[in-house]
Amino acid sequence: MNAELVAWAAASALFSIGTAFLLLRRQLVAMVVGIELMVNAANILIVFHAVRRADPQGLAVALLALAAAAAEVVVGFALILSMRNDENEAPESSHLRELSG
Amino acid sequence: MSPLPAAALVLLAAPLAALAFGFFVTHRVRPRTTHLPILASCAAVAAASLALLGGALGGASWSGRLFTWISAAGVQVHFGLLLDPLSVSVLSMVAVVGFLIHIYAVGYMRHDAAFSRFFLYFHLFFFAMVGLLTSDNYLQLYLFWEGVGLASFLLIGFWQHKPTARAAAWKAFLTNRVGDVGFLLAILLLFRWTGTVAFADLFSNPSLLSSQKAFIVGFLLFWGACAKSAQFPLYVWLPDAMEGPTPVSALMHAATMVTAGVFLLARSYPLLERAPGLLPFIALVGAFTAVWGAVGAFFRKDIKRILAYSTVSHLGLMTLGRGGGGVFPAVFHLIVHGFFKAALFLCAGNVIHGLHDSLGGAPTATVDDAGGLRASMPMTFAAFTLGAVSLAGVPPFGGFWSKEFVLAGAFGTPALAALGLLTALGSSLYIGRMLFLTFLGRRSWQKGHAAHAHEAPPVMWVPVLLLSLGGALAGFLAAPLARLLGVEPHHASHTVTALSIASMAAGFGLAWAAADLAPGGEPAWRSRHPALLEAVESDFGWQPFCDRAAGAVAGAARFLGDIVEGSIWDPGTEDAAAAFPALSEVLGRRARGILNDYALLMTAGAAGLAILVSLCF
Amino acid sequence: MLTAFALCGGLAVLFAAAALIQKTLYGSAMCLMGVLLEVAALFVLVGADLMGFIQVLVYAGAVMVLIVIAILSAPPNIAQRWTASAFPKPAAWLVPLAVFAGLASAGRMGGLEAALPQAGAHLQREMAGLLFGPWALAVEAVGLLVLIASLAVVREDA
Amino acid sequence: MLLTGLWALPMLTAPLVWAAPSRRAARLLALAASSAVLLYSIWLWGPFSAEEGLLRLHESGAPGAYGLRYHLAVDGVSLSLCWLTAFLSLVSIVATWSDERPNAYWAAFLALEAALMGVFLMQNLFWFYVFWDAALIPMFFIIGLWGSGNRRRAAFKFILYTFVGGLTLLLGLVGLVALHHQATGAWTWEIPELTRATASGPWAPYVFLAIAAGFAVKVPVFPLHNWLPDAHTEAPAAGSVMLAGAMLKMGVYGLMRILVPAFPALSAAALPWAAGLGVASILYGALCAMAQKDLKRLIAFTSVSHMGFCIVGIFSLTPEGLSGAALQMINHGLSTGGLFLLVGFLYERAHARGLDDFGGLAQSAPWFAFFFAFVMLSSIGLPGLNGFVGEALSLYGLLRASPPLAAAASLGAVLAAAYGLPSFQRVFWAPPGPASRSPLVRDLTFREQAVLWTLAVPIVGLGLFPKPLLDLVAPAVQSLAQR
Repeated sequence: MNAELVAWAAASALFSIGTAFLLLRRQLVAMVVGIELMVNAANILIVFHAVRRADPQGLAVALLALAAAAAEVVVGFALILSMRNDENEAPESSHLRELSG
Repeated sequence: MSPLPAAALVLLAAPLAALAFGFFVTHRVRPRTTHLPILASCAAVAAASLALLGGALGGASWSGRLFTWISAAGVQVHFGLLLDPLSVSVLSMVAVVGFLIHIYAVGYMRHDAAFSRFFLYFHLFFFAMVGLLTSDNYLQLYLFWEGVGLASFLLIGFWQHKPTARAAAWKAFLTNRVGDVGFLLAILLLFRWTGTVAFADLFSNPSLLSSQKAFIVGFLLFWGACAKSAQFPLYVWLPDAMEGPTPVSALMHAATMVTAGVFLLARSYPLLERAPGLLPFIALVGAFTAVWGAVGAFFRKDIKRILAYSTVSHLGLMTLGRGGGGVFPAVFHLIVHGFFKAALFLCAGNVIHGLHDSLGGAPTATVDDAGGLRASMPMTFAAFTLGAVSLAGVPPFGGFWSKEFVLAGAFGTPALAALGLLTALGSSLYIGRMLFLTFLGRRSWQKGHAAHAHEAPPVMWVPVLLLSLGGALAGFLAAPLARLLGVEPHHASHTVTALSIASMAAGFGLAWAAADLAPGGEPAWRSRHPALLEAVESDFGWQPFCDRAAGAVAGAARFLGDIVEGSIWDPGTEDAAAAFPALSEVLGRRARGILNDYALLMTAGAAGLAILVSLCF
Repeated sequence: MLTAFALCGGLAVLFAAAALIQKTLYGSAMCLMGVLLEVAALFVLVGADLMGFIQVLVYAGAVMVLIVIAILSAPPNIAQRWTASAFPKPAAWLVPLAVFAGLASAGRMGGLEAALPQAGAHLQREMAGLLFGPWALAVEAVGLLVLIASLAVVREDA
Repeated sequence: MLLTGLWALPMLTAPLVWAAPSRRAARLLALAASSAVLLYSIWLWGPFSAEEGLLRLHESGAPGAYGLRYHLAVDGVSLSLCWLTAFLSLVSIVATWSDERPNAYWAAFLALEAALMGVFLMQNLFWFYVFWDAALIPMFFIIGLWGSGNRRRAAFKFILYTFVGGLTLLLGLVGLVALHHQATGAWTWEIPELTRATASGPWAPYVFLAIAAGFAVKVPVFPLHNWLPDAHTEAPAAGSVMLAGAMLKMGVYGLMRILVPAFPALSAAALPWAAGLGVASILYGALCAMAQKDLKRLIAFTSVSHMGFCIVGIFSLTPEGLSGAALQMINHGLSTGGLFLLVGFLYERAHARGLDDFGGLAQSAPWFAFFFAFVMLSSIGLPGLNGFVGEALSLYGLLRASPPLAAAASLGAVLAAAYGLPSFQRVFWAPPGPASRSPLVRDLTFREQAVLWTLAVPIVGLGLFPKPLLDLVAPAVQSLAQR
């Protein structure tokens, strides 16, 4: 078994599952979940390689990415909640169909 | 070779100046006087060429370069004049005959509204021919060759209102172009194989061309000459070409146009000689054309058409002479023929002119319209008779001598000899028939018509008489011409002479028998064989075949221009363009504004791009 | 150690797959939590303890709470899981597969080292030094971002 | 700064013309500018002949990133094309003088002139392409705004077709630059450098094809010609003159300047195909012209036929053929330009251009007949007038390269007689048609005659004394043929 192979495989699988969320799931919340999965996949690789190279910069970047992802989730949910004008339905991707502005 | 004398420059400068003056000045200011500068130019050219002829008889010949025409790498062409015995002798005939026809035209065209325009075209024709004869290389000759074609187009179609004239003009130009393509290819091949088209370079060095290459070039040149000189496959334009005014026919048949091809062959003789088998082939084509033309002439009724076919026949004789016996018989016959054919055509013009009222202004007449004109048109009758006996080869008139030389050359081959004798018989047959029907016989034209035939004014019969005298006495030119060309003429044996005289006499006899002099009546043999007459009328199907070939090309053009363009290319490109809006319509229906779809497309695109990049590197 | 690492990675993938096919959003959220925790475990296993803790705190804690609140504030809609795409579903499934294939082939599988790397104790110290030293500006920027993001949830009418 | 003036002067004058206070002022300004450009371009012969070398009058800015550089220079071929452009621009402006055209019309012609000059002057592929596509814009408006009946459709067809051709060209040009980079490691868009090192490699044939197709659309070569008849037919007379006279030359010029020198081996290998297409253009254009009922469409198809001679001349890769092609460009500009002018004059009077609408004009308008016959004869290659020399040289080049193709091409001469003379007969000799009875059909005015005489001088001049022009293009042609 090879550590790098495991890290790559896990990250690739997580990332593509995240993509699948984004492409296939109807609810906006689930799409955000997919994005989180993708961020995590990236973070796994960053941390793994930072450790392998003993490079503190990698860890620092991963940390910042993690914080930024959290902020992004907050904004995303705020948007989702604010677009919810129909009380009877979960917010779905098909609700965002028309550009207005 | 001596440098060019002033007279040589006059040959080109005088017609050019006359044309410019006529076009810019008299044509605008006083159109009725356009003939004056042009006649002056003719006189100058005739004088200059006779002066040159005198010099040439003294053993001189001239050449000179005027300017560089085309210069691109391997193609170097200079504009120059070459006045050797050949060009000077033909030139003298052309200048003298042309001058006389010009004078005649003054009388003939006097009442035409487009008198001035006619003279400009007419002189352009003459000028192009003079240029053609004096060219010192093939490309320059080709320039004037095409110029002759252009002028013939303008003149044959001179009476633009007539559909037949327009069609004939076009036919003439087109047929000539078909021949010119061969000529042009020959010139380009000469460039490729020898690097030069100047006569002096080509002929002074026989090793420039191998015999096989000489054959190809010679054959292409002959193809070009076939069109201009109305040899068998391409003669079809000439019978129609008499749609133009009669002086045009005279000039075209005698001096300017049809002789160009014969001249080209004479000019190229050193080259043709080197090609194995080409000269016999040319002789055969010529002999065949000679008989073909004679047959055509015999059955026709239109007097100008008879003469036109007779020209075809005699051009065949010249070609036969070239193929069989070298330059001299052809050139000699060309000169003699120039005189008597011009005379005959102008006589026909006088007949048409004289019968003008009774014909109702028709531009031509048939032998049935005429008849018994000897009394009312004595001068024309005299001239015509002189021309006719000369043409038929009655000794001692001009045609007799030239035909002797041609036949002497042909007698080496039995087939050629037979065809030559047949032509001799045919010549006297058709010209005798025409002479008898037109001038002897009864006056069919008086029946039912109040008008009278009348003799032409002197301006019209004097030149004609001079021309026919020239033709009759042309036998005297044989010796000087032979000396000029530096050949020992190959005299005919007594057998040949006897045979040719016999066939000539037989021809006249048959003509007397065949021509039923009863007015207006069809001879019995004609009405008995309508199918034969029909076949001859269509030249045994050759004319309709050519028309069909032209029609097929026009049909192909319509197919491409209308159908292929209109229903393949246009819709092809326009529908291809319209496919894009249609595609966007189809794709647009897919775009329903769902976020996931956009994410899908974006991801697919990014993945595709990534794969492409990874494949490339 | 390597076996544990592989086990955690495999579990994370399993949880993610489970999240994808859950009918309810709650189910997805719970599975996601599993993924996040397994990722934290992966961090700890390579010796990046601090990253692991922060992963648990921020993701498995704060973000999960946010997700649960978001789900709670909307009515449940269990009937529809998949999107009504204009494209045929197999085509849509192909794209994530292609992404996986592309990523997997891009990585140097079985690359440099077979052994699991371990972060030395100094590495996290150096990271801290970086964050509060030369990278302070970036840290400040991210902090500001989080602050602004938190403002986003304030309702307009509040 | 000698050459910049050639394109900058019309380019800068164009907005002034557009903004001119009155139509009269606008056209006066346009006339002044185009005459100035013509005089200036002729004057350039002096400085040009004072220099040595193939490309002369170099003018270049600082090298920019990726080898982009403002670089102008001319050789004999491009200088003669600049003269042609300037001459035809002036002719078009004078010829449509009486029209009450808006300011933008005159401005568009100056813009077009500037763009064409740019194409012929630029020695940097990037700028070359910029001007190449810029030339489409004024022509699009000239056809679309001031054309006849079906102008919208024609304008869109024109711009879409030629723009797609332009994009293919762009692809090919970028490919050429990339090939050069691959071979030498340097990024450059300079035409002299790109053509010095010949491109090769597995991608070279595709790049060659893309560039050839891009230029072939503009020429146009047989299967890619379909935009031309509509555009020529619907454009206003002066627009057709510029389109046929100057714009088609861009394609031929591109072949000579870029394609052949950059890919000499491939060009030689492409000879049977390229010359075959050229011969197909000659015959197809002539046959289609025979079938046309609309004078302008007829002349448009003759353009296809004549440009075919340029193609065979170029791809013969012989100095004679290339000289012929260079000459044929100028000749075609003069004679086809002249024919379009004449038909334009006719259309102005009778608002008809069908062959059957006219007839008998030789009686009522003799000068018209004279000039039409004259220019038509030059167009069908009567020796002594300009068309012959170029055609004969191109044909000779082809004969050296491939005799059977030359024999086929020479049939074009027969077909030329078959479309040229009947159209003349129909309009001028045949019985009068509906349009020629109109009292509006008068003979040429003094202004029109003056324009045509100025065309007639080079037509005869180049027919009898083509030597100066042949000498002018000879060095360029020699260096091209030796590659």
